[in-house]
Amino acid sequence: MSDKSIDRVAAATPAPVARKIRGLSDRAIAWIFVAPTIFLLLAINIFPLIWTIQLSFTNYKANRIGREVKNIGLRNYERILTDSDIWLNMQATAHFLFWTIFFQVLIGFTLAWLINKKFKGNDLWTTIIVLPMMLSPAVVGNFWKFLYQPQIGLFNYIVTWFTGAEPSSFEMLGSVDLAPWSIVIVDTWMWTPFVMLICLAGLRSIPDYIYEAAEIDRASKLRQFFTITIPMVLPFLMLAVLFRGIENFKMFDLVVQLTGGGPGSTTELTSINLKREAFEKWRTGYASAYAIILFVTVFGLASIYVKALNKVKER
Amino acid sequence: MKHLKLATVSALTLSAASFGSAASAEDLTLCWAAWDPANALVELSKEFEAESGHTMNFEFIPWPNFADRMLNELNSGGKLCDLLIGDSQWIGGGAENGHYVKLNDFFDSAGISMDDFAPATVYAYSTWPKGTPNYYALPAMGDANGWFYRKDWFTDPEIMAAFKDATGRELGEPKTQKEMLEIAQFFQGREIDGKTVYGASIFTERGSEGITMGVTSALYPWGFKYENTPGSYDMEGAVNSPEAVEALEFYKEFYKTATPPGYTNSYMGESLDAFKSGQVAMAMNWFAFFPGLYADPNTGGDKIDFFVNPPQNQAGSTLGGQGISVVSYSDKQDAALEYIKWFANPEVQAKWWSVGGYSAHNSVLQDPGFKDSAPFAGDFLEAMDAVQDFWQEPAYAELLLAMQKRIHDYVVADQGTAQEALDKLIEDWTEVFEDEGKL
Amino acid sequence: MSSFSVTEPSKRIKWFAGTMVILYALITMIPLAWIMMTGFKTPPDSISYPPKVIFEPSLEGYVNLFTTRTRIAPDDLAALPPPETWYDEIVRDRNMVIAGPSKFGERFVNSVIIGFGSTFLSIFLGTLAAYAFSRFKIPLADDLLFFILSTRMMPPIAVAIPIFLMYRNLGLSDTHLGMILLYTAVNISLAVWLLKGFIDEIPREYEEAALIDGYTRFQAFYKVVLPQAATGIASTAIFCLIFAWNEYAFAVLLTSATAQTAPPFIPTIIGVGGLDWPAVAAGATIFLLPVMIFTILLRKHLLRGITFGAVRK
Amino acid sequence: MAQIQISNIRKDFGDFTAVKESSFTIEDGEFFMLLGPSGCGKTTTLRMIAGLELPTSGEIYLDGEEISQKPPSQRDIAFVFQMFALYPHMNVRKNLSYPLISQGMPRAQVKAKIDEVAGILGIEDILNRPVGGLSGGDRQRVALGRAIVRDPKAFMMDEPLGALDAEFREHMAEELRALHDRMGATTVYVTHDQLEAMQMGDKIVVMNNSVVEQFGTPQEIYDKPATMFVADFIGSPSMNFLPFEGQVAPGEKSIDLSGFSSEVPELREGAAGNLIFGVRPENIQLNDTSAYRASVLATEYLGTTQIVTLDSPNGELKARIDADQVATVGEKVGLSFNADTVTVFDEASGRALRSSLNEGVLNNG
Repeated sequence: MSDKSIDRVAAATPAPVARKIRGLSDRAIAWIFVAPTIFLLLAINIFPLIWTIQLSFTNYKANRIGREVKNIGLRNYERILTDSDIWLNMQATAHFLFWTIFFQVLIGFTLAWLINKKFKGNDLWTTIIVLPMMLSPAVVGNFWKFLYQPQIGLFNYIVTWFTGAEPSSFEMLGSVDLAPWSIVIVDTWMWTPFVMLICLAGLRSIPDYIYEAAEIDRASKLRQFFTITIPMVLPFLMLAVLFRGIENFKMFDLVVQLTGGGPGSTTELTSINLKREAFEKWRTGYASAYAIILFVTVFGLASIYVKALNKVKER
Repeated sequence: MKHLKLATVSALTLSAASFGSAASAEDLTLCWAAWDPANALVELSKEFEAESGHTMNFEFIPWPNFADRMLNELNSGGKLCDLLIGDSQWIGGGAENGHYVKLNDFFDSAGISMDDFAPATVYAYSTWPKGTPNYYALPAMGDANGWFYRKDWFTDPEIMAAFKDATGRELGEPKTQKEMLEIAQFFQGREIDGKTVYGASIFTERGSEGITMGVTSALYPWGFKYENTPGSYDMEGAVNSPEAVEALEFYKEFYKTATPPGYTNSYMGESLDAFKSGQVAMAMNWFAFFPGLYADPNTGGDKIDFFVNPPQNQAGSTLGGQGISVVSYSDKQDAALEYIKWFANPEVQAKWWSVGGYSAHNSVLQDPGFKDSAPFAGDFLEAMDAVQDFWQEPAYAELLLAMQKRIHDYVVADQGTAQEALDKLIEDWTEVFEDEGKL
Repeated sequence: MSSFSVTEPSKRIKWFAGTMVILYALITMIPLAWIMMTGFKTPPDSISYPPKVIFEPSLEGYVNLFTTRTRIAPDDLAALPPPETWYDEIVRDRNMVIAGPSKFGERFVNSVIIGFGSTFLSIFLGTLAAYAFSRFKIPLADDLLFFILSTRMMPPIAVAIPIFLMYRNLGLSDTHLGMILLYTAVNISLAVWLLKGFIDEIPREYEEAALIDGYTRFQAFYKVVLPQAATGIASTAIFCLIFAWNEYAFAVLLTSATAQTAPPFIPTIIGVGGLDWPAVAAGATIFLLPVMIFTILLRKHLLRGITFGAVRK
Repeated sequence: MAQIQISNIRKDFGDFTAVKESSFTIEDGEFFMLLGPSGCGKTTTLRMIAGLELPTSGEIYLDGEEISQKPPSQRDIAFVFQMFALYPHMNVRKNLSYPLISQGMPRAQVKAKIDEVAGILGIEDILNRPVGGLSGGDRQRVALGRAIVRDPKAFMMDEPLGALDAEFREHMAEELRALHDRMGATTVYVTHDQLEAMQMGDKIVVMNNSVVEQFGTPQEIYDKPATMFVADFIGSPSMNFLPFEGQVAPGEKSIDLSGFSSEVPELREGAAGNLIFGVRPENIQLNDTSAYRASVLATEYLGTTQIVTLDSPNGELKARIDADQVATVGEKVGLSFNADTVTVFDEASGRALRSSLNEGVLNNG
């Protein structure tokens, strides 16, 4: 249809006229269209990043306007990497990352698999399940803090209802053993739907005829699950893990509201620690070095991971 | 150098102010924390608006974010606040970093004398360097950490008898820290009116300043000192003195054995919640909340009473409270100074106390009727006689956050010993002072 | 039995799957339901223990959310003229009078301005760039696209320090414009990627026909391409909006009063003495409603947006 | 190897009936075509034989065993899908070995079997390639290989050439038929392409609107169509339908076509009303002596033959005649019909009247 209209119009318009009224060359338009985006990213992402690198070699403090700024070389990096407290923060972050991703993948995939069974009303229930991830993490964190309150919150009473343990006998946010799990629970509650949606997209991308072929090939349902469903959803799953990994490495709002890093420093993720250094202690140079170390870590891990992902995709 | 310039500016503005305030009606913004006294100040300020023709706007920030938000505002050179009722510990930074206008010349010309204010408050809220006659704020709100309790429970004959049985003492306001712990432990887990209740709610908050403000209420009565000699930054043997270790261990014991479950990250709001929901027999909090608590229709009135932070080796209370400063980034400094002049007026100060603010003015505090004007007024005077404050250094935030971490790690997260916590604290603080070039 | 085929799950499995998913959905809704319920409790009910599931609903939380109140002595209260409105009455019952409106309205309006402003800008710039990447040969296009995407990986705090310094110097701190620009910069990578996917799917022939008809590139772009990409633009816009609507870290660091959005504000709603949970819950509820409505309306487009356009079938 | 017997099979999808009661038998070793336009129910029938759908009613016998309600894994039937349905995340070898490993064959045996099948299909060199990058023909071979490797009782093929381009299709069709001849396995093949069906099939079932219209060898279906649909669907150009009104009785050997008496195979049944005289284009000759006159509307030259479109008293018709015969547009010509190839239809029912030509065919239908 469209082919015909092109032909018709082409025949009707004299070539030189058409060329003249096109106005600007495509090349010029391309640059006009792309430039604002690139400029914005340079100004608000790249330039600050370079500035951060530069600051990371100084003892600058942004709240001390008159103070002399000295170049102190790699001293900030040295201090950070040899600080055992920071290594503890890294461990807390790793714990948080690993378990949130583990549970989100497990529950998210299971849910997607169940939803993909196309029961009646699955659309409605999917929408309901997805709601938590649409909320503001800060507000969510704040309210979960309330829910976790052993005396007046709901969480402990629900646990009591299932286990019979006295509600005031455990403190989700206050005990060193439970607090790291409390933040995992909330993050899992909030972001499992995200993993679920990606898995669902993966499951829906597997055409029915593949399963029919497997059925004809006499593969049992179990074998189909492990040799077809899992491998074909895997690229999607890995993508979900990448997104969640990056996001949770940056995680700040939810945990700040929930525990503020406590008790002690048990849930002080690196991002919280960094915020304290940068905007509460105002050790700008030191915090810049810290930020660079984190950025390089995320970027490095993500690049390695993306390579693995591409391999899986190419298979 | 910058200070000099600022001083000139303020000198100019003050002359403008004294020449006639009606020059132009300004829109002033006053920043403070969001709490009961702030609402009282709004009421009070209506008079100023009527007198001066200026309009007052208020920006009140909740306590947990107050320091963050305001210091951020100052550090970004923001023009949001013309007047700031900033926390006492900010005075060093405010002065050294040029956030606050120096007020000496203005005080002189406006006839405001610092001798009219309680010395402890002038020292704490106005001066930098500490104790020198360099004023960056006018004492606006006296405050200290105190206690309140369920008078109805304390006077319940059954409970009193049970207490006597258990301890051999009469139940009443504690006279020492250890007595207080005993009372709290007595209530811990007790069944009253069909509910399990607990001893006391204390400050354990990690994020801003909560646990430091709580633990210093134990440290000061034990005789804790920041330095061996004031101004020397010589902390070894002071910060980690045997008394300090004992006090810290005491606070941990208090936390572990006499506080309601789940109050692991609690500050002013949580402490009030615990009390109002009937969970605790006693609670620690700032005097600033006491008028509100007393007026509360559910838990106030006859059911509540107050006491000063009990002494142990000596009397000691943690200082709260704030002075009011003029922000140097403001374009309306003259109008802002006018406000301070108005606020310093003894009549205004008297009214300030009557609406729920804690005046620091001698005319109010030394009034013979003051002690009986409220059930907590006497306690307040007593507390203010023995207050101590945290570092007020420009680097106070670094010092505070280090203490928050070390104390919380020990008290709440059970890491290490009290001795280790304080030793580490000295290390952290030494590092900060080295960075500052003061060591 | 009659309509069985091998890829169609059996009734029993469907029943099982449905039950499990509904069960999960119900459990996952508990916290949300609790937030909404708390909004209708009185402050004492909200902190009662054990928690109250059945309670007498009250609008006190909503009244407290939108007002600031002053406590006055009962004697003075009795001397006042009788309350004029139902909300005056609620407040009087607590020995207080309304002192004025709270900041919630302002914060909410800020959220709207910044959320929609940055969404509009992201979509505007993103559409242009996506169109260019989709239709023109741009040198190093793949590298540029990867660069755009990689900015999304940056932890916000990593650039927050210089942005803070930069905004301080440029006077952009605590301004609507500053926040709009910042959120646009964060969102634009998502916008470009999603929109490029949508525009790639619009056949080139449409614009080519328009070009030959005598339209300029610009005309062809907004008269032919834009209408075709409308759905894609709408769903991208939702994702940008949700981010800007919920963002917290930058809002805390870079705003204080004039441009502060609701997320940093809601958790700190303070009653007269202590946290006012019903008011917090009321604020949370009001703040959640727009995104909930969007989510329900646009559920069909969720998948596409969420997978970053990586799923293109 | 196996015989498949379909008996009164029916499939409903809710209110929609995909296949109405249908019966036919596929003999052992036959290359059996299921032919019909899209949506006629042929694929559903095939899927029911394979077990991908279960019939609503009716039986399917595989070597005498009733299997209609069994899952595919218990039927020993292989299936080649229209889109090949290769497992995209596996390489060729893994695709081929999948059915063998599924049934628990030892590794060594699997390898031997795959090598054998790869030899048969000529795909030894691509065994370790991912299936993503393969050409259409190679995918087709792999899909076939995956079916063959199991040595199933029967093959089901759902338009297996549909995804290939025209040129390659013919080549693959030949290859497929040759493969079948070599292996002799019962094959059921679904297509909508009548040429493919005629070219490859031993037997054909023509389906339309969920029912079996006719079932027989290609010749029978071409020469002796049971219904007007079959007559029209098979052959290009398709059979000419000349409507006439009248009455015929059993035993009659001619009919009256607009006053022209035309011979027909001896009728075995009578009918009255609107009837159709059906004759294939190649069974019409231009014959100046004939009294049945028509004018030439157009000619279409096809090399050895030409198609002449004519306007007859009973409507337009097409004749296929030798290319060297002269037919000028506008000219009036006489027409004669090969009487023994004519089929008479009842227009209302679309059914062919039984006659000496088709009685054998219709009886076994």
